[in-house]
Amino acid sequence: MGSGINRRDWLKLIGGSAVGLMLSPIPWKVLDESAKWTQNWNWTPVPPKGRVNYRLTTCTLCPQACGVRVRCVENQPVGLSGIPGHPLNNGKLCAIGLGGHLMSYHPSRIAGPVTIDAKTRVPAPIPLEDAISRISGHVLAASGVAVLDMQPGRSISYIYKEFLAGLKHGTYTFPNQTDGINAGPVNRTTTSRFKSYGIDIDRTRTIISFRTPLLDGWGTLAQSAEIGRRNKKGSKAPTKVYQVESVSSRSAGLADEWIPVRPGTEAIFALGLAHVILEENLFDRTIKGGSENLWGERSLSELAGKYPLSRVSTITGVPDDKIAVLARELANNRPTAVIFGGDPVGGPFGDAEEIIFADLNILLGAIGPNGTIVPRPDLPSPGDHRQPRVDGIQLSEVPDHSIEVLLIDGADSGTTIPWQLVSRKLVPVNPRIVSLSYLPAGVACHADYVIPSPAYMEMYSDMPTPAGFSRASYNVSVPLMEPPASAIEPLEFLKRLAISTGSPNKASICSITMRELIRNRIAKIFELHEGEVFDADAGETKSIGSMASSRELVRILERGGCWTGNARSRVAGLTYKFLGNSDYQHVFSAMEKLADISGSASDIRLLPHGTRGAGSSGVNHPMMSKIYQESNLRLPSDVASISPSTGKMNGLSDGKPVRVKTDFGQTILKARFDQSIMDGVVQVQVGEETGTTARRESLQGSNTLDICRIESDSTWKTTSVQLSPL
Amino acid sequence: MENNIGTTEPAVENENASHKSESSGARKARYGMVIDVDSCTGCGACMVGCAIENNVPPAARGADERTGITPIRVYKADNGRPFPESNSVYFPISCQQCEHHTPCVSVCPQNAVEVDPQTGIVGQIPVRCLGCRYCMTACPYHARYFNWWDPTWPAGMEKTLNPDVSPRMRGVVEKCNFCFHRLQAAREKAAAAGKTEIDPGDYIPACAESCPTSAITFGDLLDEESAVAKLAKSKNSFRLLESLGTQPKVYYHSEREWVRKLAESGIAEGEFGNG
Amino acid sequence: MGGKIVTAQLTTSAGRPESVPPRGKIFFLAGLVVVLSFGWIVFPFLIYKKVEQPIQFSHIAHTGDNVGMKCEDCHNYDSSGRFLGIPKIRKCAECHTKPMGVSAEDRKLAEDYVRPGREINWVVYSRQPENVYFPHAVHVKEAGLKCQTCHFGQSTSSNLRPAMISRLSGYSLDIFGQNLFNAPYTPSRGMRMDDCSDCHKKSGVAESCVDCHK
Amino acid sequence: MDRNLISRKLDRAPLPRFVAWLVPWTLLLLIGLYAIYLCLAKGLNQTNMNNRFAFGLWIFLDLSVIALGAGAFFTGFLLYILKKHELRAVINSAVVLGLICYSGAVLVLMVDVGQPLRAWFTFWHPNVHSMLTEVTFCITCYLTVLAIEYVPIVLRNRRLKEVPSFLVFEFELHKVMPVFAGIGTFLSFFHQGSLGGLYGVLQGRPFAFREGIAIWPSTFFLFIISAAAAGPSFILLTTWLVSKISRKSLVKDEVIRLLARISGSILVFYVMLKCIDTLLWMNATAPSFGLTAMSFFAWKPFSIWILLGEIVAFGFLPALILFFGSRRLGKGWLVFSSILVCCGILLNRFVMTIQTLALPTLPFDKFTLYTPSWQEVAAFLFVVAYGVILYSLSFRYFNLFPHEPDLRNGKNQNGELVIQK
Repeated sequence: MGSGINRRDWLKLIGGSAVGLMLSPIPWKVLDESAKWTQNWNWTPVPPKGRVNYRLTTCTLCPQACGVRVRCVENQPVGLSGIPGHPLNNGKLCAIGLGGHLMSYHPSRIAGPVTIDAKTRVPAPIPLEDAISRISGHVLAASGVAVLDMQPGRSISYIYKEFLAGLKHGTYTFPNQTDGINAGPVNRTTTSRFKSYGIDIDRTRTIISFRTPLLDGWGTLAQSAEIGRRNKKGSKAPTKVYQVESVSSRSAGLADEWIPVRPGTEAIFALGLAHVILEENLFDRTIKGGSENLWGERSLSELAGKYPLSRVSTITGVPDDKIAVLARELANNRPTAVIFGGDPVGGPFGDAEEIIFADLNILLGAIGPNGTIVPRPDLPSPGDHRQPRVDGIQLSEVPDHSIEVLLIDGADSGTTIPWQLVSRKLVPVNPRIVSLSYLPAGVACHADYVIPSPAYMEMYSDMPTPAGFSRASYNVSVPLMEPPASAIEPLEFLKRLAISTGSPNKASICSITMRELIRNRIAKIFELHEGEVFDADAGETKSIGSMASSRELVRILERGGCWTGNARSRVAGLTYKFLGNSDYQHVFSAMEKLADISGSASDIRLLPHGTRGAGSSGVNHPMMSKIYQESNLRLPSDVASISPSTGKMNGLSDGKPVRVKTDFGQTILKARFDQSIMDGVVQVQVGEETGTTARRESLQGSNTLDICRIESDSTWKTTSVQLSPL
Repeated sequence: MENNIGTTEPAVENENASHKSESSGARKARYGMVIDVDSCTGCGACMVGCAIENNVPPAARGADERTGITPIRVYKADNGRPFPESNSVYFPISCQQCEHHTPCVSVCPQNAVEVDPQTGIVGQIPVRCLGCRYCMTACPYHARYFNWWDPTWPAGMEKTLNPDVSPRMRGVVEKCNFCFHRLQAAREKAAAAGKTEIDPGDYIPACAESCPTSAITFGDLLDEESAVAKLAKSKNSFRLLESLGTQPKVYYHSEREWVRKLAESGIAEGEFGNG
Repeated sequence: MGGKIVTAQLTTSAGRPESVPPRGKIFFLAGLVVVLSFGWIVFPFLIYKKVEQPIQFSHIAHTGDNVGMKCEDCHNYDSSGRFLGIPKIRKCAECHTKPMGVSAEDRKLAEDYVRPGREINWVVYSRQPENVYFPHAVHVKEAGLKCQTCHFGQSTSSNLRPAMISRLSGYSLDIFGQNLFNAPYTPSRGMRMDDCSDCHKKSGVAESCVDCHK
Repeated sequence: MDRNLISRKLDRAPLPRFVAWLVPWTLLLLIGLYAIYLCLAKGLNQTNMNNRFAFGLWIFLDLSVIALGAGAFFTGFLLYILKKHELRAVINSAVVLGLICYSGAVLVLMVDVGQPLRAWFTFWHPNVHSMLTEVTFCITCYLTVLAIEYVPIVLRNRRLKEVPSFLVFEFELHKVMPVFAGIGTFLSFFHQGSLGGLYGVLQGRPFAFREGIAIWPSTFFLFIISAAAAGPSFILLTTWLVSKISRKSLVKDEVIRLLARISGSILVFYVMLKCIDTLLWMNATAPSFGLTAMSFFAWKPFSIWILLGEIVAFGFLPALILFFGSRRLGKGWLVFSSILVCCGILLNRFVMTIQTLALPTLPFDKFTLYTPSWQEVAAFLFVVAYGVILYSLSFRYFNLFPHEPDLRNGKNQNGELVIQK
């Protein structure tokens, strides 16, 4: 033990080293460096650096066609904002538009062509060639082929028509126009024959809205913001807004007055207003002359006569004196506009109802020489030979079980339609559904084949006039990002299909690119020699007249510009047909039906509704999690809002799951008690689903609309339900 | 407690900044905003615009409204009346940029939070933060957010990050700083053009820029001529929890009396889960 | 209790004669010296890795009299006053489409980079952490600082020294603040946090963290 | 080996029994270790804390153990400064307890912060205005002091004693112990106080905010005093527990009663101050925010009872029992009321941490609650297990209770702590 190193020596050695260590930089440096390391973790992404530039385009995520200013780093979009001064959105974007450039990176984006197993709904990749040949096989074998164009009026829409024209039984169809004011009812109740109408906000002093998200992004962003501005206390040109709906929507909350009517009784309420206006001779004097079915037998007055205020009040649940007061308000604060529909989820009104709303418009002088509802010319087609050979029809007008092969265009319509509405048009035994979309969302979830299209900002596209806008407008969206190799443009797909089906129009279809197509259309617009164009680069507006050639127009439109046609003079010298062209009985009975539906006060009614900018597909860019998941700002589509009393009556408790059952199925939702909601009403906000930042493995496309009753007139305003706790 | 911020010289009474030198060349500013809650439709564009601008990642798997990160968050408040008298209002709440007794500044153990004497903007330095979260307990507006997860973006989406903002790492606190990087960019632009003053038009935070109804008015409260200063002085403008005396530089504006009352009422009263 | 101590000492001193103290000291010192020298001489070289530049670029060859370029000729700003840093290859391509001299580097540039249009990934000595914000426009155009104030002889350097990159933090040695035992280097000063704050204090500008940290 | 480590003067349970006793605690320790690993590796998403409950179980734990650990500094203070020599009987045990509590607290803090590797920034760039800075500095220093105070206890181990230099060292240390006790006391005063200040300064949390003297809110002083009151009670409690478990009489009866008396008298003082403070807060502080104090208690499940409970049931009741009964009443009473005292402290720290955060501040804000995740609980239990194990080892191999041998040899018949079954 004396010689050699013993334990104590070791201790000494260690002691010395310990002291040395403390006096050396080692521990301190490591301490410091490790702290720096936490600031520089290689798994925290580093933003790309480079030259910053701005590019301009148009948003295609819904029909509102907002002008977009894109901030790019080395041409990679990193941030979006609206283009100031743009006629349609005046420098603003909605929550979805702000993240449009993120759509390309959505975790659920479809990587390549897939077939989807009918049962499991699990997608399996398939080579494009096989997909095309299979699909063309189906097309050739089919006796009924249809294209469901989610956003009609685009240049590609004409190619769809052209393709269909080459088939024996081709049908071009599109979702029912529901947005605020549409041509159907106006043209049915007047001798006016324009294809579309808009609202002249600047003239309007009073707006009564039947379930239109008026202050919530309706029409164009600029328009909606403008209404909001006028609607506020102390504004220069005040516009009063009355919101008639059963849903306690955001517009209802912001309007001057929210008139909550019992579910589905909006038209009856309108009839009540008409009743007062007729009774008290408050209607617009200009209609005195040529008008049918206003007085006497089989007339609006007779119909209104069936609905005295007392009855209207019992049906709608609005006190009768209130109805009378409102009617006088509307009549005395003209110009007034009646707008209806446009809830992105709630669906359209039936034609009978639309006729009543149109009548109210006529009575208030909104459609007429000094009206607020103004006709709007159509945009020219991309070329004469592409004039539609097949006429488009609304989805509701397509005969049931007539479609064997359905092509669904993946464009974002901003509205959601129940799958039943589509499926009832399909043949009962294995129909083939092809979806051209880049996300497994919306109706695409029901497809047998999904052909991934380029995302927004990845392809040329054009945007026709958004609903409600008082003039014709035209915008172009240009590609700012490389689409993934797997993505295939709808036009490209049609070309392949035209070839493999040996379509007689294949030559014409294959002869053109999207860009040429759009440029042709711009040339046609230029030939109109009317209207003006907003130059986003210069931030100024030029008249078309001042331009030398269409080339300049092309340049401007391809850089976020916006063409707007002249304002049309209001229609004069019209004859009004107050019960429309259809047989009057139809209107009478439809109203009676509504009266019955809402008759039983005891039953509970399901009200699906949506918020603007909630997207139609149910899958939005990942950053929407801020609104749906990381805050309670908006309700995801699995929440059922109920008034506390209704909830308790049905043995539910706040925050607990509830079984919502209709005659058409059932779904499990999360009950949410909200005292702002009418008794006997279940409000479900269809739109974003929770956790869509995560990748979807299977394409289950079910939402609450699937259990709604679809009426014979293709409406689904309200459905009777039973609630029970789980 | 007096609420005279913006109208008089606030930096004097700001103990967090007063010890700093006042010697810088540029004019002293007090940036603030007035949010017109009557115009707010609760659409959430500000929340999304902010998140994208500031490289806030989308929700991590499992994140919810209490663990998510929303530097500006829109709260819904209602008048507590049942249908049909019920009425609601939306309050977009970002960091309120308290001018006085700034609650989060004095508590931070390692000077990761401070009030910038030049602009009055409360700055948070994530790389200095050790994640003790004391500042979060100190903030009465719940305007501070903790990175419970490593920030992650869907594959490829990191290409869309804003180069002017550095992403935060897991385990630190972050909050709104009025898009300070935009002020920096404006200064840079001015400097390059040989100017000492920035063009006010060049500096506007992402939330204000993206608000579809222009409910947010932003600017320098010390500039008597600015729209924000005028609006802040309106009799219908108010601030949240004024009685705490923190003198926020974010004002709210409403013509509706019940809304103003609601904000005055200070702490909510009632039973578990209401409010 | 005290008694115990005494006995204890007796036993030990009896057990092991005075060989104990020196022996112990030696071991103690041995440990001390070994660790100290390792810590001060070897360790610093261990945690930094030398990173060579892809190309030996000579500033003086460009800024010297025969060419006489200015810094801004290559390192310039974009329209919004944003500094663009080290130029992209397209800048070099303006002159170096084919080798201009005889040097190997010169050929390498022309053949390996300019022709294929490949970017040169330089190792930037002054690369700041992601959280640092440094506006060149404000410093150069507004404050009127010379490039040399921070970049020293870079403009006249004839070759590029290898960069020292920390294996732990991944940061360049040149940007270290005055931190714990930053030994044994004295790297070219001018880009450390303390250098910034010193200058800022002197000229009395930008007093708060957010001015330089994003 | 084990045998020769144990002092001859003490008899300890045979090794197998001792090991058997350690096994469950070690298991707990390992589970906790895994939980801690999860939190450090994956981040704090492993906990159930959230942006509203930025502080949770762990901070509550820290506040509590540090309050209970106060026994170490306060006993040291009484013994070395005020020369209360009877307390020499428990000082070692007190020091070990203190060391356990403080090291445990620091350990949990390191897991609690989001960036442990940067924790040292607080020393490098301290913000002198922050109570947390004060806490960090004092606790770190005091932990060092405790470690130093622990050394002589270790050195007096039977084997280590054989190393003469150790013995000398221990002897020297002993002489300077009063100095350390002094420093310890000073430091403790500050961080105990700062922990109270932590909440008292929260301008934004009217429920916790308190007016104060100079830079210190009243909670600063209340925490010091409450800790001083709880410390002796905790020592009393642990001593009793240990003697129960080890079936040995460890200290003389007087010591127990003395501890009770000290705890009692301070508690009386504390409760009075607490009442005054509460009244001030209700009638001056809260109204100055335009709030009625009662509005804070309107929220279920926290009602006014939590306040009354804290002051009466866990305040006055034990205070009076200990103060007046410390001489007469049976030890059962003393133990019982010292349990009350400790619970009182826990409740107080709970209210300050959890209730403060649960209460809404914004008008349209919700009252929220939070339940810890298993990782949090496990980490919590880790500290408990660690404490038990460290104490058990110290109790076995070091002489924590100097009088234990004499009591064992039955030298003094009267006054030993006899446990009646």
